[in-house]
Parts: sequence; C-alpha cells; structure tokens
Amino acid sequence: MREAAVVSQPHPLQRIPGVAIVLVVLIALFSATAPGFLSGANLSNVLVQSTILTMLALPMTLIIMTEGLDLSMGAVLTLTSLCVAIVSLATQSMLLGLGAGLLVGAAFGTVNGWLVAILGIPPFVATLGTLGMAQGLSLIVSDGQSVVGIPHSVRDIYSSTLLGVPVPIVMALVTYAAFHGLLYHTRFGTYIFALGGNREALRYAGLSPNRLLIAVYAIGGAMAGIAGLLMTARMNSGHPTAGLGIEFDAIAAVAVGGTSFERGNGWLLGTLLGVIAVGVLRNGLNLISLPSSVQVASVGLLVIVALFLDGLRSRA
Amino acid sequence: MSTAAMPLDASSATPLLELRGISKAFPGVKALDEVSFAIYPGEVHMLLGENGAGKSSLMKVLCGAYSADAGEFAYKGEKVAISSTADAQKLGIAVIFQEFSLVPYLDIAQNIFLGREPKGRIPGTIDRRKILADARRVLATIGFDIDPSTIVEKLGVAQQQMVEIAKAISQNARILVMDEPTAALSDRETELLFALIARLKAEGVSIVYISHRMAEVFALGDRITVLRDGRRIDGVRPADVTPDQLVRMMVGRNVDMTYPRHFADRPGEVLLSVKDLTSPTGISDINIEVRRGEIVGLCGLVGSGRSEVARAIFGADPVTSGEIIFDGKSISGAPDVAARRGIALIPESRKSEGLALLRSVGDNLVVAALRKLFPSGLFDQRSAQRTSNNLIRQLRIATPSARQTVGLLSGGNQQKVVIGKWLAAGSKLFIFDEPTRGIDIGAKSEIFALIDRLVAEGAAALMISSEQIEICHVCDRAYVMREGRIAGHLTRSELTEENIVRLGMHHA
Amino acid sequence: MTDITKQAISPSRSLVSQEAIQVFYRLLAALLICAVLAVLSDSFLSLGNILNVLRQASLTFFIASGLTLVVLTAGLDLSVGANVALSACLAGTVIHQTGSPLLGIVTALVVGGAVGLLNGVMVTALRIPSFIATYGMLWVLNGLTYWYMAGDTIHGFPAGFRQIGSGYLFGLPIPVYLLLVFLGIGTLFAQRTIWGQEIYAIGANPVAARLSGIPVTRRLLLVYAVSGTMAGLASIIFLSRLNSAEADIGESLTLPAIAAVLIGGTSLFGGVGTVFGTFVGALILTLVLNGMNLLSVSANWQPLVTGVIVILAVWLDMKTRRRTQ
Amino acid sequence: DGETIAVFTKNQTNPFFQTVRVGADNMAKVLNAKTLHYIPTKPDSIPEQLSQIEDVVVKKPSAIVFTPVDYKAMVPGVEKINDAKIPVVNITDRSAGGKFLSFIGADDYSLGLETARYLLKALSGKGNIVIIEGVKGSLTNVDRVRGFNDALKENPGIKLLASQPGNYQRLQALQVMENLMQSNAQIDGVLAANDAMAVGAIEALDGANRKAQVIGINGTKEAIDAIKSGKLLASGDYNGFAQGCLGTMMAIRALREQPVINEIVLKPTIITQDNFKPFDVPLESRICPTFEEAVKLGVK
Ligand SMILES: Nc1ncnc2c1ncn2[C@@H]1O[C@H](COP(=O)(O)OP(=O)(O)OP(=O)(O)O)[C@@H](O)[C@H]1O
Ligand SMILES: Nc1ncnc2c1ncn2[C@@H]1O[C@H](COP(=O)(O)OP(=O)(O)OP(=O)(O)O)[C@@H](O)[C@H]1O
Ligand SMILES: [Mg+2]
Ligand SMILES: [Mg+2]
Repeated sequence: MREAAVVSQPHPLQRIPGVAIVLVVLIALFSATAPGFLSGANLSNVLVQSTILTMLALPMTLIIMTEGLDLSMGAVLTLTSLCVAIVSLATQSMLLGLGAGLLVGAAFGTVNGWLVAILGIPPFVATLGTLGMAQGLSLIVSDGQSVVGIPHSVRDIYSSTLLGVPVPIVMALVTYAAFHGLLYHTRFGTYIFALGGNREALRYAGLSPNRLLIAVYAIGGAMAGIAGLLMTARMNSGHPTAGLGIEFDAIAAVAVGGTSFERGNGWLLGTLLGVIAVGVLRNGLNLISLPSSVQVASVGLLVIVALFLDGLRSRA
Repeated sequence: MSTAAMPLDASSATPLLELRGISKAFPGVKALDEVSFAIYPGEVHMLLGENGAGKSSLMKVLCGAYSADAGEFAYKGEKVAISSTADAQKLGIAVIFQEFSLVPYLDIAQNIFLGREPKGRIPGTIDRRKILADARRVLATIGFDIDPSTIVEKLGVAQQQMVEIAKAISQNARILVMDEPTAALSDRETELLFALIARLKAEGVSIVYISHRMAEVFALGDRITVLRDGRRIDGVRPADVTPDQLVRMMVGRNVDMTYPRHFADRPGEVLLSVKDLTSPTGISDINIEVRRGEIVGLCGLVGSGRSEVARAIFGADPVTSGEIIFDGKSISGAPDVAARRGIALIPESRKSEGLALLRSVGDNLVVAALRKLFPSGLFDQRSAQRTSNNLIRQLRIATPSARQTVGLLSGGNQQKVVIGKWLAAGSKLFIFDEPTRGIDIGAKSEIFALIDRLVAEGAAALMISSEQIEICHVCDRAYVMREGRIAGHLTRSELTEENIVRLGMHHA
Repeated sequence: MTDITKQAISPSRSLVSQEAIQVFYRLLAALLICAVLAVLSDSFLSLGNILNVLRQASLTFFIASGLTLVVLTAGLDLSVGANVALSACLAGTVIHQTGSPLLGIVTALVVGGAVGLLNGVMVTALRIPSFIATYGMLWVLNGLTYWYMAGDTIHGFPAGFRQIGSGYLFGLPIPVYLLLVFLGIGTLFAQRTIWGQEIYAIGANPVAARLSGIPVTRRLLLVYAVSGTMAGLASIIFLSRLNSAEADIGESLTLPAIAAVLIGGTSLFGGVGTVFGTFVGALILTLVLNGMNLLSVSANWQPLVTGVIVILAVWLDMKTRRRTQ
Repeated sequence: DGETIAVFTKNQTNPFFQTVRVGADNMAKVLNAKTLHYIPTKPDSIPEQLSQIEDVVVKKPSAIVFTPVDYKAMVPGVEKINDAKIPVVNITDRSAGGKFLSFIGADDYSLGLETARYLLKALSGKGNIVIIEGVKGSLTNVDRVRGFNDALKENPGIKLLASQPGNYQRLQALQVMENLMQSNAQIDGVLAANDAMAVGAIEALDGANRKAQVIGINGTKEAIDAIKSGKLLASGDYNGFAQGCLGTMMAIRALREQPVINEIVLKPTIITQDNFKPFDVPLESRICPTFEEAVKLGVK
C-alpha cells in the first residue's frame, strides 16, 4: 500500500493567488507608464485609500470563512459614520463618537449574527435585510442631509501621522496584526475554521457554534464602526450614502485573495493583497488618465482575470 | 484475533453506564423505541442492526448530540443527565462518528484537540508546541505515522478515519463509541485499530462498536446487542450464537450470506472493452473487458486506483490516452454521454457524489432516468411518483414516503437510493464502487440478488469492493490493481482471498 | 418487511406538494397586505391602481424570473440590472437608426442572452463563483454602457413599439399579458420539463447531478443565457414604457429582483423554489412600495421596510416549511 | 499653452454633466489647453471622488475645475487641492469650504422658482399640483424644491397634493406618478426636479390618458424634443455647457495671469415652445461664451 505518511504538501508558491500575479503586473505597468506612481507620496496615497476597505475586508474574510456573507457592511459603515459625526458633533468628543459608532456597528453585527445563527436565515438574505434597515436608518437619522461641523479631533485621525506613518495606515496595520493573531493563533480563530469547515465538529466538541457565529458577525459590525470613524474623519462630515456598495469591493477582495466560499478555507494575507490590488488599479488608472468608462470596467476585469488565473493554476 | 480480558458477567457488576427506556422520534420515524442498553467496564460491546435500526441514533443520544424524547441515564448506578455533548464528555464518553467530524482546513493536531486546545501564555492563544507534541504522542499510540501539522483536507479517507480515531482516543475516554470505524480503512489500518482496541480494553476502557461486518463481531465482541426497527431485540454473547442466528435477530428472517448466483455457462458478447487507458488521476495502461451477463470484480488495496478506473470509464475524469469501447462503439467524453449510452456509475461517496441530500427520495430516484422515462422532454410528476414508489418497494427502502428528504434516511437506505436511480435509467453496464459500504447484511444480499438479476437479464457489472470475500462470492472473474495498474487477472476458479491479496500487495 | 416500508407503499396522503403550500402562504401574505392597504387608502382598490401594481410588478418579474432559474442552480446573477441597461441602450440605438422596432427587440434579446451566456462561461468553464463572476460582469457592462452612451439619453420611439410597454388590450395593460405568458412558460419549464428537473437537481448537488448523467455545463449555460435573455426582454419593456434609455437605468433594478426571488421562497442554496413564488414575491414588493406612495410615506423609510420584509418573508418560509414537513 | 485642466464631475450617467464636460472640452480646445476628466465609477461616490483628488494631486495638473459630488463632504478634498497649491475653480454646486479662484454655477433656488412660476402662470394660478423631488439631501434638490414651494406660496389658488421623491430617476418618477394618479383624480400640474423625472411623469400621464402641464429642469436634449412636440411645458435651463466653458476659461485665465471673474451665477432661462431654437443644436457645435459675455453674466 501507499505509505500513509507521504502526503504531498503544496509548494509554497502554489498558494500565491492570481491576484498577486495581477498585482505585480499592475505595479510594473504603472511604474513604467504613470509618472509619479512610484513616488513615496503616491504609494502612501494608495495605502491610505485602502485602509477603510482593509478594515472591512478582514472581518469579511472571517465571515466568508463561516460560509457566510455580510452585505450590510457598506450600509452599516454609512450608519456608523453618521453616528460618529452626530455624536461627536453633539458632545465635541471624538472618543464618544467612536464609542457610538462601535456600539451601533456591533449592534448591527450582533443582529446579523442572531438572524443567521439563531433564526437560521441564510446570511445573504439576513444581511440584505439589515442592509435595507441600516440604509433606511441612515436616511432617517440624517433626514438625507450631510452632517457637518464635527470637531477637529475627528478629522485629525485621518490626516495626522505617527512616527511619520499616516495614522490610518497604522490603524490598518494594527488591525491586520490583530486579525492575523486572532485567526491563526487563538482558539477562537481555530473555531472560525470549524464554523465553515464542519460545524458539527464544534458541537461535538462541546462548543456553541451559534455564539461563535454571532461573535464573528459582531466583529464585522464593530470593525464597520471603527472604519466609520475613519470615513467620517476623511470626509470631515457624515453623509447618508457615502459607504453604500463598499461591501461588494470587500467581498471581491476576499474572493480574489484566495478565500473560498466553502468549507472554511480563508487566507488573510490574500485578502490584503486583494485590497491593495484594487487600490493600485484605481490609483494607477487615475494617474494615466484613461477614459473613465475603462475605470468603471477595471475592477470587474481585475476580479475576473484574477480568478481566471486561479482557475488555470488549480487545474494544472 | 484473541482478546485479553474475559467478558464480564453482566450480573456481577454494576454497569458503567446504563440507558433505560430511551425513545427518540423524528418526523415520520420512530428511531428509538424504549431501548435499554448497558455498558460494563472494560468490555467491547457490539451494537448490531439493519440500516436504519437506530444504532447511530442511540449513540448520538448516548453522547448528548441528540436529546432523547424519553428515558434516563445511570452512571455507575446513579442517575445522571446527558443533555449536551459537554455532559457526555464529563462522563468520559468519546465517539468516533460514522460521518466525519473533522475540519478540513485545520491541521491534524488542531482537529484532535478541537475545543481542548492547550492554552498559550497570552490568554486565548494556543500553545502551538504543546499541541503538536501532544498530537504526535496520540498518533503514535494508534500507530499512525504522520506529521500532525498536516492539513486534514489533504488526507485520504483512511487517513481521516485514523485522525478521527486519534481524536477520540486523546480524550482518555472511559467509554469509546465507534460507529463503523473500519468502513473506510484498509487491512493494515484495521489491524492497527484492532490492536488498539485490545490495548484499551486491557486498560479498562469500555468500547461500543457498531459494524455490519460479521467477522469483526466475532473477533472483537464481548457482548452483542441487536436493534431492529428502533427496538432492542436481544443481548447475547458471541459464544452463544452463530452468525446465522445473529442475522436472523437483526433482519427477522433467514439470509443466505453466501450470496448465491446464477453463473452463466457461456459469457455473452463483449460489452465494455478498455484498451491501454491512462488518465491524469494516476492510472495507466488499464486493459479491462466486461461481457454481458458477467459480474467482473475490480480489487486491490485502498488507493490502488480502482475508483479512478471507474470514473475514467464513466467519463467523470479526463483520459490522457487509450480507448474505451462500449457496445461496439468507441466512447469518450462526459458522464452524460456515458449515461445515455447505458453506463451507470454508483460512486463511492454517496453523500457528496450520489445524492441530493435535501431533495426527496423520489426526486433522487428518477434523476438519472429522466430522459428514459420522459422521452418527449415533458416531465410528469405522477408517472415519476409511480416509478419511485416501485423502486422503493423493489429495493425495500425504509422511508415513510417518496416525499421524505433523502438525507434523513439511514446510511444503508441512502445507498439503496443511489443504486435505485440507475435501475430506473435502464443501464446496460453497472459500475459499482463499494456498493455495500455501510450496508447491512440483509440489504447486502438483496443488492447482490438484484445485481445477479440484472446481469441475468443481459446487463453486466463491474464491481469494486474492499471486502474480498464479497468479490469471491459474486464475481465471475476479477482484475486486481496495484499502484494504478492492472496487476493481474483471476478467473472464477482462481478467485480466492489469498490470490487477491497476493496480487494486490507490493513486490508480491 | 418493516413498518416503515409498509408506509411507503401506501400512496402518500398529502395531495398538495410542499411548494404549493409555501406559495399559498405567500399569496395569503399578499392578500393580507392588500387588505391592510384597502383599509388605509381609498384609492388602493380601484381597478386602475390594481392594474398599476401588476404593471409595475411585471418589470421586476421579468428580471426576477430568469434570475430564479439561476438561483435554483445555487448561483446568482448580479449583472442583470447592468445587462438591462446595456441591452436597452443598444436596442434603443438600433430602433433609432433603422426605425425597425423588431430589429431593436432582436438586438435586446441577443445582447441580453449573449451577456448571460458569457456569465455562464465564466461560471462553468472558468469555474469562477457566480456571485463574483457576475459582479465582475456588472462593472464591465457598466463600463461599456457608460462609454457607449457618454452621458446621452436615447428617447422617442415609434408609437407601435411603445404599445408593448404602455398599451392596453381589452382593458388590461400589455405588460400584464406578457407577465402571464412568461409566468406560464417559466412555470411549465421549471415544473413540467426534464430540463427543469435537471436544473433543480444541479442546484441540489452539482456533483451528484453530473454523475447522474446530467450535462451540467450545458444546463448552466442555458440557465444563465435565459436569465440574460429575460433581462433583454425587460429592457424592451423598459424602453417602450419609458420611451427612453440612459446608462444608469439598471442600477436600481438588481436588488429588487433578487429580493423578489428571495421573498418568493427560492433558496440561495439551490434546488428549492418556484417561478410562481417569484411572481408573488415581485407582487408583494410592488404592493408595499405602491402602498407607501399612496399613503405618502417618506421615501426614507423604503429601504428599511423592504429589508424587514425580506427577512420576515424568508423566516416565515423556513418556519412554515419545518412545520409541514 | 498646453496646460492640463483636470475636470471633476459627479457621474457618467447624468446628461447634464456630459454638457459640462463638452463645454470644458470646447473651451480648452479654443484656448489650446487639454482636459482630463475625473468621474467616480460609482455615480456620486464621495470616497471615490476623494481618492481621485488625492491621486490627481500627485499628478499635479495645471489647474482643476471642480464639481463636488457632495458640497459638504468634499471640503477636505478641496483643502488637499489647496494645500497642493493647485488653482481650482468651483462649478455647479457651491462647495461649503475651501479656497477657489472663482465659482461658476446656476442658482438652483431661482431656477426652481422661475420654472414653477412659469407653470403656475400657464395654469392661471389655480389647480392641483404634485412635486417630484430628486435625491433627498442633495444641494440641488433642496434648493429647487424650496423654489417650487415658494412659487406655490405666491399662488393661493394652487393646491399641493403631494411631494414625493423620484431620486432623479425616470422609472421611479414614472411609478410615483402612476401611484399618485390613483389617489388623486385631478392633477393639473407636475413640478419635477429634473428633466428625466419630468419625462417619466409624462409617460405615466400618457399611459393613463390624462393631461397635465409638466415642467422639468436641466434643458436636456430630450426635454427640448418634448417641448417641441408640446408634451413638456418648459424646462429650466441649468446651463451646464456654459458652466463647463466658463469654469475652464477662468482656470486657464488664472494660469495665464489674466483677470478672472470671482463669481458667476447664471440666470435661469426657461426653455419653452417660444425660445427653444438656440438650444436645439448638437452639443459639440455649441459655442462657448467669450470673456466679455462672461463679464456681463457675472454682473449681479
Ligand atoms: N436527524 C434525523 N431526522 C430524521 N430522521 C432521522 C434522523 N436521524 C436518523 N433518522 C432516522 O432514524 C432511523 C434510525 O437511523 P440511524 O442513523 O440511527 O440508523 P443506523 O442504525 O445507524 O443505520 P446505518 O446502519 O444505516 O447507519 C432511520 O430511519 C433514519 O432515517
Ligand atoms: N495512503 C494514502 N495516502 C494518501 N492518500 C490516499 C491513500 N490511500 C488512499 N488515498 C486517497 O484516498 C482516495 C481513495 O483512493 P483511490 O480512489 O485512489 O483508491 P481506490 O482503489 O479506488 O480505493 P477505494 O477502495 O477507497 O475506492 C484517493 O483520493 C486517494 O488519493
Ligand atoms: Mg448509522
Ligand atoms: Mg476509491
């Protein structure tokens, strides 16, 4: 018989998702054609612009690993951003604003988790529903108007630096490190793999999949709260439609990053690559100024090409 | 295999764990009906019964995965409650489930200690070094030599079963439940497992063992409990019964376990002829011939490539070179072409490849025969219903109705549905990949009788089975595979277990 | 023979299938909404308003009916709205240039179908998850449409063509006839042909379906192409009803269509659902929006109410399913 | 010569912004400069326009002509442009903050007011009216609707039946109109906050075989065709073409150190059956106003 112990581990290169190849090609292309692309200021631009998406795509990775989805993220981001604006305007305190955003975000996340775990509603449906609710609430609390005049302390979050590194980048890096540690080095992270891979296994191990699932969605909501602070800081105002649709970008980043929608196979670094690829593409196209319609199609093409490359490689 | 400890006298000791009057109903099915069941320290307790008799259900109640509708538990004579898996674990109950409970993208060590990870220095983290060391130790005790940081997804079925065993062992359980643990194991691993069982028993661990294999029952068992239709029929000792008596208890009637066949005097014309077939899945230069009226065996060790041959013939895997001639004409391409030409594949994994688990029994039964039953392309629910009801009757599938969701049937009955769907399609060549895996003795003989009838009527069968004795009983002749190639051919008179093993082994 | 097998032989007692019961519940819900609206608003029960609701529901239904088939195979088509926009713009141009509505209709159906087919190719041959593939397609189509239209509006079509969307026949709007026709075709296709059965089987377990001899790739291509073609059809209705087309018309069409499919009881996991359910789903959604207009509820509340209804509908569906099983 | 002017508009889908872009292109061609267009891929997306500003600042165009997608939320973006010392002209919507060379726009309030007045006069000051609003909270919509309402106040004989949003979308306006016709047997006039919604409302009226006077805003080609055929009463001209021209002109003049006009608020023109001719020509062949004409426009 075949020797039991001989299990071929994949070559590390095999794990590189198509998006990494695309990313390298894009960077090479833009370096050659777009003046200023490689400048420090521009690279910092790309990274800062990617921070909000990073903070959503990382928890989205966890959620997708549980064979879930969170379509409400963009709408919740919008709502938390408004909450940050409204509360910090009323109290003149950035921290209270952040607290409000976190609270509302986590509440929505918990509701998502509750709908999915306890009521057993498919994640797509549950979060499509809460998307509508968050969007509606955004319109209602703001009456469709921008919220302006928020204190400077909020805005400074986005524009100040720490040891020469823009604060949003620091926040994104810390977030990445936290998620990395959480997923790969904690028991909770182990259970996230099990939530998607084999939920029964958790139950037999005496753990409550439902509570874990709610926690995962709640983390997603809370991250939308933190990202809401960044978003408000970035616009120096709250706006009732600002974040709509960003969840699809997050999902696309996760998908091209090599996380599959089945069986709990997730990869955080891939998600980060996906986010950066989207950022580089948008930035580079702005710099070389192709027609805007090309830009519209570009992210779609990125997704298709990256996954096409993945498909080619997995078949080879 | 000889076992060290003598069976305990049931009357002389208090049971370690006792279940009294357990009942459990599912919609439309009374899975358990006032079943009582006692486990004594250090015994191997065999649990037997037909498919759907309630064995797995009883064990799920025992380990807290299902809550019983009625009944009570006593641990060492004292009443206890088992309402969750955590309760059961506290009592030292561990289970090797019939369906795998592994997480694909975690490594072996994480799977073994899921929910019991050693704590690292930072709260919430895992002590990686300790978990690997612990896993290595557990794997060593069951004689499974593998790197514990291997991702489970990459393992074969047998290896996964070994991890499953390691996981249960690692809980240092006092009661270990094994639900058909050898169904996916090869001989070597089976031997390892039996040795392990002997060792555990010597340490005083009680083992509940569910199996459909008679040989195992007599080799391992200290005591036997038989279930039928959710009721406990009897408790006996192996020494006091014959296999035939046991089967009678399980099935309620006599079953001939030699699977009588009407061997044809003269084989018919060639139906399938495979020439120099090579495929990227690792098989090469396969030459096989199957004639009408024949059952041809395809044997070999697990991993020798039997399934791959079956899949390549059916068009489920691509073919690199070689030719498949079916019914006089060359055939190539996809499963739909093969199916339309009259080839049927009963795949080895019924859950992932054979059934739409959430659909009804009826829907699953007609799915392969749509084109044949409704040549006009127009589907008629009534006539589909009639066909499926006929099949349910013919195959004695235990289901409340054709409308029942197929995933709620017991494993054996699910297997019957997989076979049934190809009967409706009127195929000429049936390729069976482990058709009796997880099927009870009664059903097994029914299925073999069915295959016999099919080939007597002019069809042919190619049968893969890991149970050599079945091949010997029912096949006209057999090919033996080794490492992706045909290692030899055995005629009816040469067809013995020794010969199969000899040809199938390395450097024979 | 066991007791259980005996039961199996006696013919199944319930004559009505589970799906029929679920659709019945939905119709009941729709009637309930109607009753509430009739009490709250005098004008709700007028014939004109009822025809209105049907006509508005028809547009959502055309898109959602094709989508239903895709969802039945456990897929999703996020590009339907963008597909409607592109098809409408191209068809509009053809009608303008050639003056022939027929050519325009053919264009819309061909463009819509081709886009659908392309989605199918991505899902089958390239094995990209449908959710992602069609999201990519959505942006590619938007890019094409924006480029082609360059901010323009195409408007003003022959009166004959406009009858399709705004005309009446025996007192009923023509889209309502089309709705009935396609509801019939869709239901017959899904329930009464072997292709329909195969689609259900694929949605329930694609691997098992393939190994049961179903040509999965071809069926999936068919399903996506049908979904695209229905988007093309919807674009015709849109064109002839609004008498104009611009690049952004698709944006607000996709989510309501998905919502209609879900409210209609089709499961995103595939294998469960009906076209008729989707029709009722589209009806419920339209009724609610109609009611909010009639009662002059602020539009700020619309997303919230829609969200609640989607969740409620699916939850009730699951509840009632469990009970009747 | 040869300056590059980055032109920011809100979206690629609204015909109005196409007229702005063509105006900017025409003017740039006349003055031997180049334009680059920056348009969010998601219509009116605030984060995207902010990102585009950040990217463009790296690219350093000679000057920027800027339409904020949201007049309040884009202020940090404008400040970035200011920090990079790139001259910037504000067109269309007046930004709530930041430093601009000049502002060229139309006055949404008087546009709404004048267009509504025209319709109310046509109704001789009595009858039933509905308003179809644009996107809630957008600056243009708030001011236009305020204009509508003030015109209504001047006419006590007019009854406002409903004011419902159609989000500047044709289909939504059509459906809102259909629904409103059910609850209101007599509707004499429709005030729509843009042309697409006005045309949608007309289709709804046609479908129900009912008649009402309808006005829209923007002066798009389709509105002019509708006015020609007598279906639309009037459209308030927002003059996107001139905005694009003048914005670009001021940017280039500033670069060439020629005098610029700090503020031009274009007066509303009501396009009707009597005066549509000059508007009924293809965009590309329209001619930008000269600086002298602009000076006259700039005088309040
Ligand atoms: N979750 C469930 N829902 C509904 N019915 C169930 C469920 N689990 C088991 N059953 C039914 O209960 C009965 C007993 O099933 P069980 O799995 O215990 O049988 P088993 O003896 O283990 O059979 P096998 O040998 O085939 O594994 C069967 O009729 C089965 O269909
Ligand atoms: N020793 C092993 N090491 C790694 N993988 C194995 C081993 N044995 C079997 N497998 C895997 O288990 C699966 C079953 O093996 P395969 O189908 O090739 O053999 P088979 O002869 O058909 O065996 P079976 O009787 O299980 O059908 C394959 O996916 C194979 O890769
Ligand atoms: Mg079992
Ligand atoms: Mg095999």
